[in-house]
Amino acid sequence: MEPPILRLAGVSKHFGGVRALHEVDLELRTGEVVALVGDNGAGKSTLVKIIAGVERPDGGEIHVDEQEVKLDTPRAATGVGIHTVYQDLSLCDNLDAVKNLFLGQERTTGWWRGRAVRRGAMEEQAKAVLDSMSVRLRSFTTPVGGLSGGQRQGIAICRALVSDPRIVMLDEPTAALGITQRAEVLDLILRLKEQRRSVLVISHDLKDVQHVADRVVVLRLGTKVAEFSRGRYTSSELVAAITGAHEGVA
Amino acid sequence: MEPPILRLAGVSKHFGGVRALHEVDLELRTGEVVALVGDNGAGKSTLVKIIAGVERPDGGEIHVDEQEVKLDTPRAATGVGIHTVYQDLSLCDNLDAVKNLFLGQERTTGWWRGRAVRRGAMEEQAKAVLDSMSVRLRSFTTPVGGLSGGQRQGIAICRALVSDPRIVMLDEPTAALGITQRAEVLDLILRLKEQRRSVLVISHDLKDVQHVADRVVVLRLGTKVAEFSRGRYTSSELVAAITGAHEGVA
Amino acid sequence: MSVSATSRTPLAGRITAAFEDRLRNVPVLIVLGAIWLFFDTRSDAYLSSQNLTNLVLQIVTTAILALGIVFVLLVGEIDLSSAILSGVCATVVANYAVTSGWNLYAALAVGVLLGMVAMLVQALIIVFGVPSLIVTLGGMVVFQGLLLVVLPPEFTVNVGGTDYAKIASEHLPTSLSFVLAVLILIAYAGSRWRDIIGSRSDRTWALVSIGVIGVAVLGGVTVLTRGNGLPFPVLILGVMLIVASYATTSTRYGVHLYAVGGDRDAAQRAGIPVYRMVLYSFLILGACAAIAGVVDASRQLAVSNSSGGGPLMLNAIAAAVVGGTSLFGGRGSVWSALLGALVIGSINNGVQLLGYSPEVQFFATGGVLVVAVAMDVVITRGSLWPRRA
Amino acid sequence: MSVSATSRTPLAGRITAAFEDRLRNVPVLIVLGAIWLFFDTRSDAYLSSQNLTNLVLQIVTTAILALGIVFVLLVGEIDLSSAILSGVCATVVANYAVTSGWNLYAALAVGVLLGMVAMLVQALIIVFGVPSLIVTLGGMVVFQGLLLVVLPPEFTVNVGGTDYAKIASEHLPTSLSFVLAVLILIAYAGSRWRDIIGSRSDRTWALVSIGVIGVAVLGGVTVLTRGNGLPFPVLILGVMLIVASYATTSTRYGVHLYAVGGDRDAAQRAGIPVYRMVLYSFLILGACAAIAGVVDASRQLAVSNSSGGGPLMLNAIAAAVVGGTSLFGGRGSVWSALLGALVIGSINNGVQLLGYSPEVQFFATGGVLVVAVAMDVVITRGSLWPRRA
Amino acid sequence: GGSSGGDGDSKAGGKKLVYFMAPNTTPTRYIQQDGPDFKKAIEKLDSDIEVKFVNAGGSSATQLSQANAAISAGAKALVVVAADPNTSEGVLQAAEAAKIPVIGYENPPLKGKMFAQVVFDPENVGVQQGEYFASQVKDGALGATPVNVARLYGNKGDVYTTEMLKGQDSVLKPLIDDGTIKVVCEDYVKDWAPDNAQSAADQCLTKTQNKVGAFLGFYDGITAGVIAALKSKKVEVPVYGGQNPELTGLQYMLTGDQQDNVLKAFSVEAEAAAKITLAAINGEQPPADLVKDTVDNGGSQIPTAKLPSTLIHLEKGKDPGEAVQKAVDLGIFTWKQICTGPAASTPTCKEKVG
Ligand SMILES: Nc1ncnc2c1ncn2[C@@H]1O[C@H](COP(=O)(O)OP(=O)(O)OP(=O)(O)O)[C@@H](O)[C@H]1O
Ligand SMILES: Nc1ncnc2c1ncn2[C@@H]1O[C@H](COP(=O)(O)OP(=O)(O)OP(=O)(O)O)[C@@H](O)[C@H]1O
Ligand SMILES: [Mg+2]
Ligand SMILES: [Mg+2]
Repeated sequence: MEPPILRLAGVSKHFGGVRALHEVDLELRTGEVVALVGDNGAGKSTLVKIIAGVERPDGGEIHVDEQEVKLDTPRAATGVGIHTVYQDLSLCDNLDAVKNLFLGQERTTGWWRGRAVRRGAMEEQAKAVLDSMSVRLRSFTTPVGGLSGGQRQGIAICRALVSDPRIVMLDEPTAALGITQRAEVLDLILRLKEQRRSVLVISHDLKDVQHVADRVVVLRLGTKVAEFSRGRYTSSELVAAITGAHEGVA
Repeated sequence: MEPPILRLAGVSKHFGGVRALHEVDLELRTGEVVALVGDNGAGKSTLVKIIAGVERPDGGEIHVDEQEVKLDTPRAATGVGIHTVYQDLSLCDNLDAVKNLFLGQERTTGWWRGRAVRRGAMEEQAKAVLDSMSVRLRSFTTPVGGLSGGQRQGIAICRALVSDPRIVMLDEPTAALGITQRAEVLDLILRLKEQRRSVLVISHDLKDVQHVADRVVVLRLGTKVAEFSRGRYTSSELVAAITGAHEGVA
Repeated sequence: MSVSATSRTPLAGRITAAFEDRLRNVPVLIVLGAIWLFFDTRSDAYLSSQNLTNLVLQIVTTAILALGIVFVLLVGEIDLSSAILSGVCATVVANYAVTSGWNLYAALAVGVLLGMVAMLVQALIIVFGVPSLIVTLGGMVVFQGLLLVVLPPEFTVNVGGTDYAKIASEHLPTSLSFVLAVLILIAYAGSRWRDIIGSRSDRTWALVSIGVIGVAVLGGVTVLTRGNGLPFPVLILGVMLIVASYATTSTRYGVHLYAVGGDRDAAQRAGIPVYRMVLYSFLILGACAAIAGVVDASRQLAVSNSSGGGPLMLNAIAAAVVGGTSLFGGRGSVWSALLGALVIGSINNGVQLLGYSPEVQFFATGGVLVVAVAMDVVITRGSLWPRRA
Repeated sequence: MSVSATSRTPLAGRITAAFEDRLRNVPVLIVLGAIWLFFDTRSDAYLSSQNLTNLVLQIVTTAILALGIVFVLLVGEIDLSSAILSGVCATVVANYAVTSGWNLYAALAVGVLLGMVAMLVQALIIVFGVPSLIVTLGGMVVFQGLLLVVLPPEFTVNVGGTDYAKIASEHLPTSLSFVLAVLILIAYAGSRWRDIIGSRSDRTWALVSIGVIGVAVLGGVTVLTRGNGLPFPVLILGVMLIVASYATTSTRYGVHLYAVGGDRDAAQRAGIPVYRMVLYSFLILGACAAIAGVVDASRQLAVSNSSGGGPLMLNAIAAAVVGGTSLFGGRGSVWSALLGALVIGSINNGVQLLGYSPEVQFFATGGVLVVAVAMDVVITRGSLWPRRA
Repeated sequence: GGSSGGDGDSKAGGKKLVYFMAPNTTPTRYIQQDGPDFKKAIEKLDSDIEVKFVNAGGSSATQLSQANAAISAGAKALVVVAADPNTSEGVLQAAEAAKIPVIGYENPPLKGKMFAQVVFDPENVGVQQGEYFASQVKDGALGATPVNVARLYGNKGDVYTTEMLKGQDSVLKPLIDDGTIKVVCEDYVKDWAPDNAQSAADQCLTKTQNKVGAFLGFYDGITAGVIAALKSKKVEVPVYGGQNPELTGLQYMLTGDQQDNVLKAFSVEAEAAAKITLAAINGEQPPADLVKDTVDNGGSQIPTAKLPSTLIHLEKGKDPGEAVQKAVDLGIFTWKQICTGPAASTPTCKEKVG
């Protein structure tokens, strides 16, 4: 079997008195879609933030391509090809949609013009990308702080499309989306898989999870309590693992 | 027929060049659950904010108990018995869960002690209320800025339970919630209805909508395009109205 | 149950968390201790009872003004005008109490009222939508003019030998001071009574904190009453701090204050009268400015065109920030006014005591201030290095 | 299609929206016009070509410093040390250029380098985690000491009659000034060329803005060259503003600058080197401070221990804020430095011209400042009253 | 730390501590000249004395703190230049309570007891400036009367400003009243700062369309600002009213830009203060050869040493170096210091320093 592109071993994290993650192991292979599920406060977002370089784990190791890495900063994570769509979206409210979409990966001219941004090119690509996700904006120049919840989430997701990452992490990407957009996101995940990219997706919608995920990892109170492969579990097994209904059985 | 407790007539709202709402009419009766649906950016949240006194409409009238009212400020809206759970939650990130839960409606001693807050009583009630919604916090003293997305949404919803409103508006209340909590919210809506309170709920989950709503109002691009009563519509009719699939037919 | 028992977490993490929460003031205290130690090794006189009394009297004005500024910072505003305003109020009080021979309390009431009205006017403009930096900068300039207007033609009022001067020079007898200190401690212990008998909060924690505060209060009173008793300005500052502490931590007003500073929109949506809270903060600052001005004038025995000038304004703002209050609203405590003023005052006092040349004094004052706050930052976050970005 | 055609909206709404966006500077300009009109009715000399030249020369120092401060405010930091630093840099340049007889350009390079290094040190401490208010307050005190150290024993260097003095007194010949102005206009029109031929933006809008800016630039040059040509300091300020404007609005650096100020966490998560952006802002401020100091010294024909003191620091911060830059980061433009400095300078200039007594000068200066910004607020939000809360 | 701060003998190897308390760093003379001169003078008189310098940064509150700190540190005497004489009674009371003698210096504290004080009387400085200016007007050096005069005063409300103004006005008031002098602009210069003086001069020239016959200032910093304004406009107007002096003031006399200056010899004042301080420490009376006057400072009768200040001025047809030579003779600046900047190329300097 192909070695995992991303491997976590015994990752732990505390916030003051709260144990958010406890010795979590996780593997992600090329072209694989893994879903991370769990109750509210189970530690899913914390795990994503650790892989994204936003939070630093108290203990444990992260391996990318079988090499141990220190993902101290978001730049480090981007550097090894990890792109993240955060639950809180992490948009700059004072910038417009186009600037947010390309933030940190602007299309620019050469240094001799001071790396001027190529607004025209960016607007065109933005249009195409947003269209492909059915995100409809009425103006490209309003700061995104004034956009609707779904429009904001759409922009956050589309950021993954203008970069070329090996691993995409999506933290509840469909929470605020309308029905059309939601379908587009599921489609996007499958398209990413086809392109042999790896996807780690968090969702509370178990139907969606069963639809797209090759493997489902369940967290409860910061601990990994179960892992299911596609087709090898029933909905009720999944629910039981999440809620801890048959405590000690799973 | 009983007169509506809340009636909107011809409400419009523009943001700079964007027409967010155009001549929207809406009625809400005592003990009725109305769902507001529509695509991302359709103007649902804007409508809720206008009723909540956060945004001022450019035109149109708002009647409460058949009396025209000016809902200029959130206080004015609270004054006539409207409680709102916002899509962006509107929590104070620097305060802890208990303070957020009771913000603006603290339990206090008399003025002779300077309206000291009764922390003990508040903590007890907070525990009870959060339990009833299956919101699990690990600490009552962490600022809510450090809580998970679902925990934050749970707190925002529970705020409705410590007040005694006549009208409750919920803007995508289940977006970030886990399966258990999501069920609790649907249950909450039905409980509110039993208590003869009126509920205006926004959701992208059409199954939930069909389950709880007596009436469904559909917005598209700021205009009200359809209204359905319970049992008088099919899922596909609803989807068509939202997406504008048979433009001009609905 | 909503709150699950906290699992064991690494000790370092628990300490750091506490420093950010209920032990928020401890890092500043450690820094203060370091400053004292530093100067003590360089001058024998530094930690003498006489110099400590000096120090406390020197910082009272700054601390009272900083207390008012904390309220304004907590709602996310800023102020540049209060120092000059303090001079204006002190002058008006001197005019009435000394020149016109009014009853001192009546004159004081007029002064405090003037401070509050002046701040109210500014606060109304701020609430109207003009940034507070601009309003209070304009206010500062206007009050400089006002100071010249309210001063008599000889540009000074001498208050030496009058009742006015007694405000700073009177003492509370030593015995009474101790009675008062014990009463305060009993009240504090009483307010924590429920924590002690109940199980809601950590019982050891409550007892330890009562013990520590007891030692601090009684120790402080012992040192400060070495002379003739507790100096009046210290009493004024103490009472103001205790009232402010109660109001901000235990009342509805306090919750709303932090809410407005933390997220103004969210507070407004929760039905909190945001603008009124902003006005209250400026009114409190106005009263603090007047009191600070009067105490200062009574210490200097005169008012003049330089009253309220000099480094007072920046020192008061810096004191609030050094003590841990955020410039961006919603974070900090009223004790930061005292602690910050102590840090800044201790540095200035020490540097002056050593009698270096002006250059060296400047270097030492600026350098020690930055180093002190840097130490605070390191202790609070529990790590030497920030996240790299 | 993602962007649907905008439906017709009420005119008032469209104007307000424009004022918050691409016409952001128009309200300040209206206010400036009102101030000029006000003083013009009170003094014939006010709008004379001589006084306007005076005015512009008086504000150059403030504007250059404010420009640097805009960069620091945009990343959400603040600075109190740059005014004094400008005095230190000016002194060092004077030492080398006048006392030691170095080549002026070499001395200038050393001065600018010193400004940048001094700011870099402070910025590193800020990035380490100490609030910028404290670091730069400490820096201000340290630089006061440094100024005493770098000054010669006489504490003053007179630069009158040297090359140094020419920086402020030289003029660009009138003909060359106009050539330059036209070149700038052509470059500007060229940068909007795509808007004019394409349909992406409003074509009328592009043409109108070119027209308005053309009239403003040529008119300004006409007025300012009435004497012997365009004063050098104006040229320096102009070039700095144009470069800064290009950098902040059209380059990747500019996008990142606003991102860091708008939401530091989000910017960091997008892979922007946040700390490096903060350092850049302070480096720019350091260079601006050095240039401002040199221009000021060359205008005053001397450096002394009062260089960089007085109201310069607060005026520069106020200029940035009056011009529309937010104290909380992420909002504002480099032009606010010029416009704000003009507003403040016009008030001070007018008040002095009228020859009132100091009290009245104080009242007028403070009052007009607040009224001016209040007018700006009202025009920008398109309504007299704020939301009540 | 020690338990009692009153006994400072244990400190500094048993040396007797004297604090020289400067008001701020503008004007420069206190840290630049008076302080060091005082130290030199008193240490020559008694090598057992250690002088420490503090600087109040312009704030009376700071100065009071410094006085308290000095007392804690065991000072034997305080030499005080008041940060603001009006609000320095606190310093005097603190010293009195600790039984430590205070010697007022140049801009001394008011309304309280002091051992003695040394001053160049500011009112007298004003009179000297006024008299010379009046003589120039009467001699017709400023052209036909009425002469248009622009007056720039010090910081409004300062004791020094009030006193100097009293002096200048005592001479000029009659001339103003009889129309010989027409005051076309007058303004107080905030904080005595050159840049404020410069913009005040700018505005005056604009207002009068350069029709100013003469500028009369209060101090060298103010005249320097005026001269900068004149140079930037390439307008030539005689400038009077220098005082102190600052280096720039003497340089501008050499270049002919400034007409006069009132010299206050720092070393003389410092030496006098040193002698008086020594007497105070030793428990003696103030030396009678120096302290001849008594001045009521509003709270007490203070034995006062009034030192003579000297007015120097340019004269038509004479080398300005002759006037400036007096400043050099008094040890205020050396020719090497003066002959820098714009003065370096004057004939006088070419002659003096080659
Ligand atoms: N910065 C923080 N400070 C304190 N506690 C935190 C912080 N971040 C997370 N936590 C706590 O860690 C736990 C895990 O949070 P996390 O956000 O990872 O949950 P989650 O699984 O993403 O939940 P949700 O489904 O609600 O998004 C929660 O109990 C939360 O309160
Ligand atoms: N403050 C604002 N400034 C500018 N435009 C705004 C502002 N608020 C809303 N809009 C615009 O108004 C339209 C309606 O927004 P609204 O938030 O009401 O949508 P919504 O129906 O709630 O969508 P969602 O399902 O995504 O939450 C959107 O096009 C949005 O961009
Ligand atoms: Mg989460
Ligand atoms: Mg919405």
